[in-house]
Amino acid sequence: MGTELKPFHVTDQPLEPVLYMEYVTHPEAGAVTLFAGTVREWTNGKRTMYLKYEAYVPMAEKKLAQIGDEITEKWPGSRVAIVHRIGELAISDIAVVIAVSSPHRKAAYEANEYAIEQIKKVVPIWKKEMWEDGEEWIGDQSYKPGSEQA
Amino acid sequence: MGTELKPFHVTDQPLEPVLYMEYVTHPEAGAVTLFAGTVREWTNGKRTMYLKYEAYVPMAEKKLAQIGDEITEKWPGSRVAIVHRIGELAISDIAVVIAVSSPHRKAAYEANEYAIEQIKKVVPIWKKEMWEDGEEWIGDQSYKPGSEQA
Amino acid sequence: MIHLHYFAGLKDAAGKAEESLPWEDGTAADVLQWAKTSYPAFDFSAVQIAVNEEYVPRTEPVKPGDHVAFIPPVSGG
Amino acid sequence: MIHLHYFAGLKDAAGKAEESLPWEDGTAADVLQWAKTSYPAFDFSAVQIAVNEEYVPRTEPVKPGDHVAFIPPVSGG
Repeated sequence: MGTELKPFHVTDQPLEPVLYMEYVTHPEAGAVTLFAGTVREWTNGKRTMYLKYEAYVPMAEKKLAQIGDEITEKWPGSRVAIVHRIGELAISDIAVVIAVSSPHRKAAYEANEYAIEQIKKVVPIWKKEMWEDGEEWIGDQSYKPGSEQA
Repeated sequence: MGTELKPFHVTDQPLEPVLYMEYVTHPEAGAVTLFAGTVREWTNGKRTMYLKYEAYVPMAEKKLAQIGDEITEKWPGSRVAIVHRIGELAISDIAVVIAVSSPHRKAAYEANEYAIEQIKKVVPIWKKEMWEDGEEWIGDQSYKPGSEQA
Repeated sequence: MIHLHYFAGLKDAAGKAEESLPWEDGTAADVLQWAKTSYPAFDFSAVQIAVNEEYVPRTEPVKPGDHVAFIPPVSGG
Repeated sequence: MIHLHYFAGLKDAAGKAEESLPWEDGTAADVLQWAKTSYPAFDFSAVQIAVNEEYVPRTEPVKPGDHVAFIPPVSGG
């Protein structure tokens, strides 16, 4: 390696889940959960060609770290790493990795799911779906180039 | 690689979680959850030196595959791999890996947790804790060498 | 001067990722009003405002040197 | 002949992992009774029985050639 792992990171590089698992593993941990959000080809009958993620990087990393703090407060003894990839992602690429360790498994599952729910609410990252016949920012965004008026 | 991965496997070799993540990842998957059960050093104030796992291997692999079948039936579109290590494990070694992919995340979390609950109920695998001052088969086993009578 | 940051659909609508704006005094609501007027093609109704990388209410004071970001509904994960 | 399999604490109590037993006819309960008598140091009250790698009720017939395993409470994971 050589480089130190950033536990709350937004990066344009491919994600390596095992590094984050290893980061959260320690002698007091009995359970490690890992979530990987991967790019799905078909959604509601529409075929995605690829995705593009964009982030407000410094704020996104700050928010990821805040989620980590919330987790270690809510589930004592847990350790967390959350990393999100941005840029262009192909089908099956990993967009987000959440690794949580905890003395017992229940907390490791709950805390992990809490993290993804919070990411989807508060972390300034946006996804653009690229279809065969167009593209669109996901979320509830109201500016669509195709429907723009003058 | 070279060797084909067995998705429901009991082995005395160290587990490599990333292989199982990759095995369950496919274009229809949007979420992959991975659970790793790791050897914890301290439990209720007692220090574990290492663990020893034993299995009724053919039946254990059959039961793991049955859990996999139950999952793909309960959560359509999911893909599962479950592998358990046996033999002597050191602190922080991974004893079990459960990888589940699913189109959506909720199912991936639920199915993964279902798998570990079932493993702890029906899969013939036993854990022996090795402490500084003794050892004991975990579960509710009633034969303890120290308390044996004649 | 304050520094404005645009993302996703708003970045497309504005045609830029950031810009600076002469500024002496006001609230997040005032900055939002300026953006609405400047980029009428974008519907700001669901947008949140962050000042210096923290979400703030519309009543938050904005001072020269601040970074103000318009945060459309997020869709990470 | 049937093939018996012992694990964990029962393996320790029996001092062996498996053995064969002359057998003509009977149920899982009969095999269990034989084991209880043979290995009185082990408490079988929480043990399940598997015949040919499937859990069975005590009433299950056991035929020559079957593999009968005594399954103490499991603790994998």
